[in-house]
Amino acid sequence: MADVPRLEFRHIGKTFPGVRALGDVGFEVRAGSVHGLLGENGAGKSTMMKILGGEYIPDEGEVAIDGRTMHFRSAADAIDAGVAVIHQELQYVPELSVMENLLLGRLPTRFGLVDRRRALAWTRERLDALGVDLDPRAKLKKLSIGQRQMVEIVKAILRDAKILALDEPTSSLSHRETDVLFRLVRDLRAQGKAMIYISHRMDEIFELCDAATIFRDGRKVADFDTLEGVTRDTLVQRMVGREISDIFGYRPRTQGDVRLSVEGVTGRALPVPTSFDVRAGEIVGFFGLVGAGRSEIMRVVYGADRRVSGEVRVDGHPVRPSRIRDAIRHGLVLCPEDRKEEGIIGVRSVSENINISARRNHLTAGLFVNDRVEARTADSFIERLRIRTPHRRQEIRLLSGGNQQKAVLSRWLAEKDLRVLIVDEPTRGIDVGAKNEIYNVLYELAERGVAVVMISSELPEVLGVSDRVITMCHGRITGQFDRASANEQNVLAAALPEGAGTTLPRNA
Amino acid sequence: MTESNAAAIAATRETPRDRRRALLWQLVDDYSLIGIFIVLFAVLSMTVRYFFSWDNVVGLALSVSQIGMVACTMMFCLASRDFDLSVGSTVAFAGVFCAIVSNATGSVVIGIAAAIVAGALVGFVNGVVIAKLKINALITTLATMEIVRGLAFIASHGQAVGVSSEAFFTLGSSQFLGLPVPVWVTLACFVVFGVLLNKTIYGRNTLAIGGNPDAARLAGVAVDRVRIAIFLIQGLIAALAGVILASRMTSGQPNAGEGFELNVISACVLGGVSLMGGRATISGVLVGVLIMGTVQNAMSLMNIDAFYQYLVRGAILLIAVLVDQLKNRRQSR
Amino acid sequence: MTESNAAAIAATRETPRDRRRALLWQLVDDYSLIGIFIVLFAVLSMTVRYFFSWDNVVGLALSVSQIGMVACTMMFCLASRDFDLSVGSTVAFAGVFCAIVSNATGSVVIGIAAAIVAGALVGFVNGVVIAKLKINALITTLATMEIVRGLAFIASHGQAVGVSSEAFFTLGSSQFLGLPVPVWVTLACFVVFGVLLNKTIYGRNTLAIGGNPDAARLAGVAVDRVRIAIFLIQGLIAALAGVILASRMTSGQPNAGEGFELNVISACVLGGVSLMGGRATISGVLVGVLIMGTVQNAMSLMNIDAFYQYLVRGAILLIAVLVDQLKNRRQSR
Amino acid sequence: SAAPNDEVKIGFVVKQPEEPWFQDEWKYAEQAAKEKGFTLVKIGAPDGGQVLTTIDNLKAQHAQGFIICTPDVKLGPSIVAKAKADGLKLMTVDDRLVDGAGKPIEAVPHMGISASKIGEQVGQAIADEMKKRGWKPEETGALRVSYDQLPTARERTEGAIEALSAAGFPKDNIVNAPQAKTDTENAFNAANIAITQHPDFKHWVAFGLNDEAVLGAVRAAEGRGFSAENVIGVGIGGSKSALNEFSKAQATGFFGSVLISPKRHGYETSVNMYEWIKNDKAPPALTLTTGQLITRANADEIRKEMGL
Ligand SMILES: Nc1ncnc2c1ncn2[C@@H]1O[C@H](COP(=O)(O)OP(=O)(O)OP(=O)(O)O)[C@@H](O)[C@H]1O
Ligand SMILES: Nc1ncnc2c1ncn2[C@@H]1O[C@H](COP(=O)(O)OP(=O)(O)OP(=O)(O)O)[C@@H](O)[C@H]1O
Ligand SMILES: [Mg+2]
Ligand SMILES: [Mg+2]
Repeated sequence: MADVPRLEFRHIGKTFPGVRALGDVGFEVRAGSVHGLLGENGAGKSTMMKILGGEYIPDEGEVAIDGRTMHFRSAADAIDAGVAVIHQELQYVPELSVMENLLLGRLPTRFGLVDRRRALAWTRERLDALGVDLDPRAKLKKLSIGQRQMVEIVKAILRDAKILALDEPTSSLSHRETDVLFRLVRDLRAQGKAMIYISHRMDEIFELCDAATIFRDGRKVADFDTLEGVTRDTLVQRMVGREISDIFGYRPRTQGDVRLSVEGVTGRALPVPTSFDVRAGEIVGFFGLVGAGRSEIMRVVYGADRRVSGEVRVDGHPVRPSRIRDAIRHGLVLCPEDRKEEGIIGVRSVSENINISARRNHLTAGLFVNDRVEARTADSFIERLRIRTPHRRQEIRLLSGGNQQKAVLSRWLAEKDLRVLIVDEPTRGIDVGAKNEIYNVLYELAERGVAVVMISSELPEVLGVSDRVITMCHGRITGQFDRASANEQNVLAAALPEGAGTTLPRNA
Repeated sequence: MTESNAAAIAATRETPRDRRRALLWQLVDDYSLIGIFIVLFAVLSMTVRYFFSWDNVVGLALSVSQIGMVACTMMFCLASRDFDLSVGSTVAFAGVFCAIVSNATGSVVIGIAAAIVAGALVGFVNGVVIAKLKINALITTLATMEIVRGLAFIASHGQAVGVSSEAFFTLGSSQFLGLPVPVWVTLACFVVFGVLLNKTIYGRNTLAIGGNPDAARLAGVAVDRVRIAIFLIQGLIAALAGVILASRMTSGQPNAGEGFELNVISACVLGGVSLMGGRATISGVLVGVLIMGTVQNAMSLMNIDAFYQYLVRGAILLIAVLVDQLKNRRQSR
Repeated sequence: MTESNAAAIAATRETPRDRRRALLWQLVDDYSLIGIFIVLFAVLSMTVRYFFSWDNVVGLALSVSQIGMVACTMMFCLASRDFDLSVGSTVAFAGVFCAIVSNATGSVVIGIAAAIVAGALVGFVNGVVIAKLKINALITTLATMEIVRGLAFIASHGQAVGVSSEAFFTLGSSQFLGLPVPVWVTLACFVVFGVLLNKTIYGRNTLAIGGNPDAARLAGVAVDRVRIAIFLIQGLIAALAGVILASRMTSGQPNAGEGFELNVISACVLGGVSLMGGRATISGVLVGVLIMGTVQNAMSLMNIDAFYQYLVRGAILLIAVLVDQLKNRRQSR
Repeated sequence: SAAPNDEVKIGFVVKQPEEPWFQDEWKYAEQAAKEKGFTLVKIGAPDGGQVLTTIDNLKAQHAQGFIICTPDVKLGPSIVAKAKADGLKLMTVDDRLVDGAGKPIEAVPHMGISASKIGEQVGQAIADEMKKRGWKPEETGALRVSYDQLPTARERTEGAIEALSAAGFPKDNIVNAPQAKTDTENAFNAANIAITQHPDFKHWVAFGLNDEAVLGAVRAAEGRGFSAENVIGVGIGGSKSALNEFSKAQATGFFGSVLISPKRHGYETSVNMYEWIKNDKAPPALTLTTGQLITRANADEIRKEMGL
């Protein structure tokens, strides 16, 4: 029996109209191990997981569990076979409670009626046993994104499946929640579960995984039975097909005058006045724990949320409060953190998503959109940022997560007179190679004199890219460090709430 | 809202004052619509003559009995993010069909059973087309609305179909503990579907499907089966309403129930059922139905001109939803 | 679809056979509905006597002229994920109001202008309530549907209002290059709104809003303003349709246009406009309108029994959407 | 001026194709078509727009003339103009076209009975029956189940009121019960409320747009404990709804219905139109028919007499 892998993919192929997502891919996962799955954005990782979860039916090949060939026709089949998949796009029911989400599809009953008391008791007990701090009665829509992600993870774990797949589970988790997750994963490994772990964070792969497989362009390019002795550079090289020695590749540059000045700004969710400046050519990193209020302040600055008081200036010109269009007119733009809800317009094409704002600058006769220019713009960004799409007219929702992110970023890069760019978690869910490309784009913009604000929850990224780091905690700025003086200890200390223990974050 | 959100809120770490305030608001939110209705009812009782009399209250209950029954199932339909325009036609068809079968077989029971089976069948077809063939619910039920209405006309040759057996009329006209039977049936529907919604897996899955169909599917919920069941039950209850209506009118009428579907949907939405799915309460639907009926009843008692009744109906609809909206607005911030 | 998808597909790296197949399918997808219509038209031409005659084609065009105009704006409304049930009432009210004002002022021009302004106002109110007060579009327009219908009845005392000036009738009855003026107006609407949808920021933003309102707002789209504009224009065009209808009928009728809204929405959905927003093509809407009109026209020519017409209408609706669906199915799995 | 191929085609356009009355008209027109050997085209046109569409459609299929019961008599000028433009002969049935000033258009041959005339017959029938039963008018309420959105409906009920008043019925005892839609259930609800409002009346009479409206009122009165002896409902149309009531073992409050002969309206108009087209024999400019009251006692007999 020991020879039969718990889970085996055999010659899997899957084609979507215009896209070959997977071609003749196979690998094995053993019981009691965590198998890393790596690859660029759009390499086909999530597609593979959806096949495992019964959501897609492969065109070719098959999935085998304990040597037995399985033919999943639906998600329910996969669940029955002991498979649990945590999807990259969270799948929860916002109006229902944590308990009901956790027990979705299998609430306990008594005399045909839902036994709520038993369900609550059971949920509470299991949550305690797992060491996860969630109120089972709270509605999902009232939780933070990180908490929702935890609910998803716990939901899969509570199924007691023998195979567990986690598709980028940490992309919106805080450090503390990540620690909890890792502990859970290790426990499950000890219990003999087979697990697949997908992440773009190399350090997580090394920390958790026993073996790994690398995909590129829908094909398998490497298999590692063990990660012992494998270096980070090897993995990256196999993944992106080129050497990336220093992923941040920081380039110093000269800075100009103050471009963005924020003075005493308050919002409805931000009672404490906030002030900061960003110079032309400067990249300022905002660091804080999840919920520190970084997104909120930037949304107020941009005008997406109501500005109660304070002043925002671009090159000395005041920007009207709560007027996104005025901000854009001043060259101040924001790339939001919640890509699916606030970034992409799913049913519209890649080209539409890229051109939606910048098109106003090249109208024919001041009235009609110029399709030729728009096509050129879209194609140039698809090439420059290597957005993996069959063509610019593909609906953007059909792109992989990372490629959607690149398209949203392109939307603002296409602005003619860009002065201030605020990016909120720009590399969330983005592969190593593409991260590097995005950093280069930020540097280029800065070199052209754009003031860049980058919100990030990854400390190494903040330290590696920023000219200056600002920390926030509980809705107020708690520290400022220039590049020379910023280091993990002092930045983290400033970002943590008073009295919290200073646990060091992982290295990137 | 089965479990009070208030409890959940109270569990978060806030000052006792905050907590009390949050709790209070939650109560206001949960029961604001009921409050609105009570105020409306009280004001009308005091100002409109004959409004607050047993006769009138029974008449009011009777006038909303058909809508009430079907609103219970429409609640499920909307809660699962679907839509059903075919109920009015089903009401008419069931009445006609029941009368025809009763006459042909000489048995009222067979007639009623046949009509209810036919209604369930209509619902089943709706459900299969919508869930399996994945055709938009609005269009599907618009089509079946036409088709079923056509069948009602064809079966009856466009004429009212009388029932020869007197037994048939007792269903609609007899009383039990001072209330007419149709009102009892409606009350039973509210109890049954209230329990179904809040206390059974079927109800919880319905809300889950409406809240996020993909999540429900990925969690192994038999989404298609639940959706088909929802439509099937809706057809069945619509047929029941049709049979009771026919019994009350002592004949099956092919042009009954025109515009019925929009009234039912309005009542549900008034009662806080979200057209985006995932949100529904049985108490809300009850109040929605009652508000609709009460307004119509009061307008007639006040002898408001038929033309002005359009204005009042429209305005009431707007105001009620607006009030409900204001509370949501407060909540979301 | 401004540029053909086919061309774009050809750009991907695949075998020539794959590419040819993909290209073919893309063509089928883009133009399947047009194909369905052409087949329908050809079959009817060959089988139904008098169908393929100039008189009949003009009559058909005239019969869909009102629906066609309003379908153009309804397309925008649905594309932005909204909904408008008030158009039928607006059609009636505009006709009545135009007649009343014309008679009162003695000037047809003032009458027409007043009616169109009134229609735009109704749309504006809809838009503001929906966009600013964030009330569900279905309920809002259901309410205005009632209110505006009531206004039409009140203004006309429930009677048709004749117009004394003969000049008024030319609008509806005169011809230009062999086609009646209403048909020309409808064609103009299709051209104007087609260009608006595909070639202007307004149109593209409408689709973006329908696709994801939050994302559109953050991308700098003035979401509220666009939505209000959509409803305003819809009210305006509905009023224009009402005026033309009144002119064709030589009187403004308060009960005109009942059920009009559902016909218009059906035509749009038939034409591939998604009720989930973000997807619409003007050619699709044109074909949707034509299919609806053609089926009705052919049924009259074939002398199909009124009751069976219900069945045919329902079935056609289902089949057309089903065929359209099959192609999507192929795409998604 | 017969058609080139001698094939006569006649349109029969009605405003409410689902209504039994119009179904019957069509049935008898069809009978005429069979006997005389012409083609009958039956089209329903519930609103003004569809009337115009229908006329175009008739022209397209080379009909030579049509008979119409219009949804609104004020459509007169446009129907006349359209028929003329399309070269179609025009006759009206049931409802007579009026011009802009509200005067009947005399140039169009018409067969029918005016809505207010039918109403008057209803009112008269009620008044007669009241006298027979010896009711005191002061103790009697009259339910006017109204649907004023429809001009015909208003004229019918106004006619009934006129006849009742003429017979000495007190105007104050006439209670308006507006129905939201023209089906029985809505009539029931409207009547129920009206009865609540007037608890003092010992007897009720009821009239309305059609049999269905009156049926709803009768059911409501029954529900409120008014037995058959205390209710007089008189409908219009002599439809199945009325006949069902008459065939019940026990008499109900549904006393009678004013029956107009769909046979004459359907058959005779079609034949007239046929003669007009085929032999250029113009129909009489105006034929007025009368309604007949049918009750439990005489329904079968009168229907047989009328050839139904
Ligand atoms: N339903 C679909 N229709 C068309 N193309 C699709 C569909 N789903 C996925 N694709 C395409 O298949 C390819 C693989 O996508 P997948 O989501 O598996 O990538 P991934 O490896 O998970 O990327 P990421 O790291 O960005 O999440 C991508 O090019 C994507 O655009
Ligand atoms: N979708 C949400 N629903 C409810 N509360 C939320 C939601 N998202 C964030 N919050 C809460 O809003 C507050 C601050 O927002 P947010 O988490 O966006 O701050 P942030 O500093 O930008 O952190 P990050 O960007 O890392 O998530 C926190 O209290 C957080 O819990
Ligand atoms: Mg992925
Ligand atoms: Mg944030």
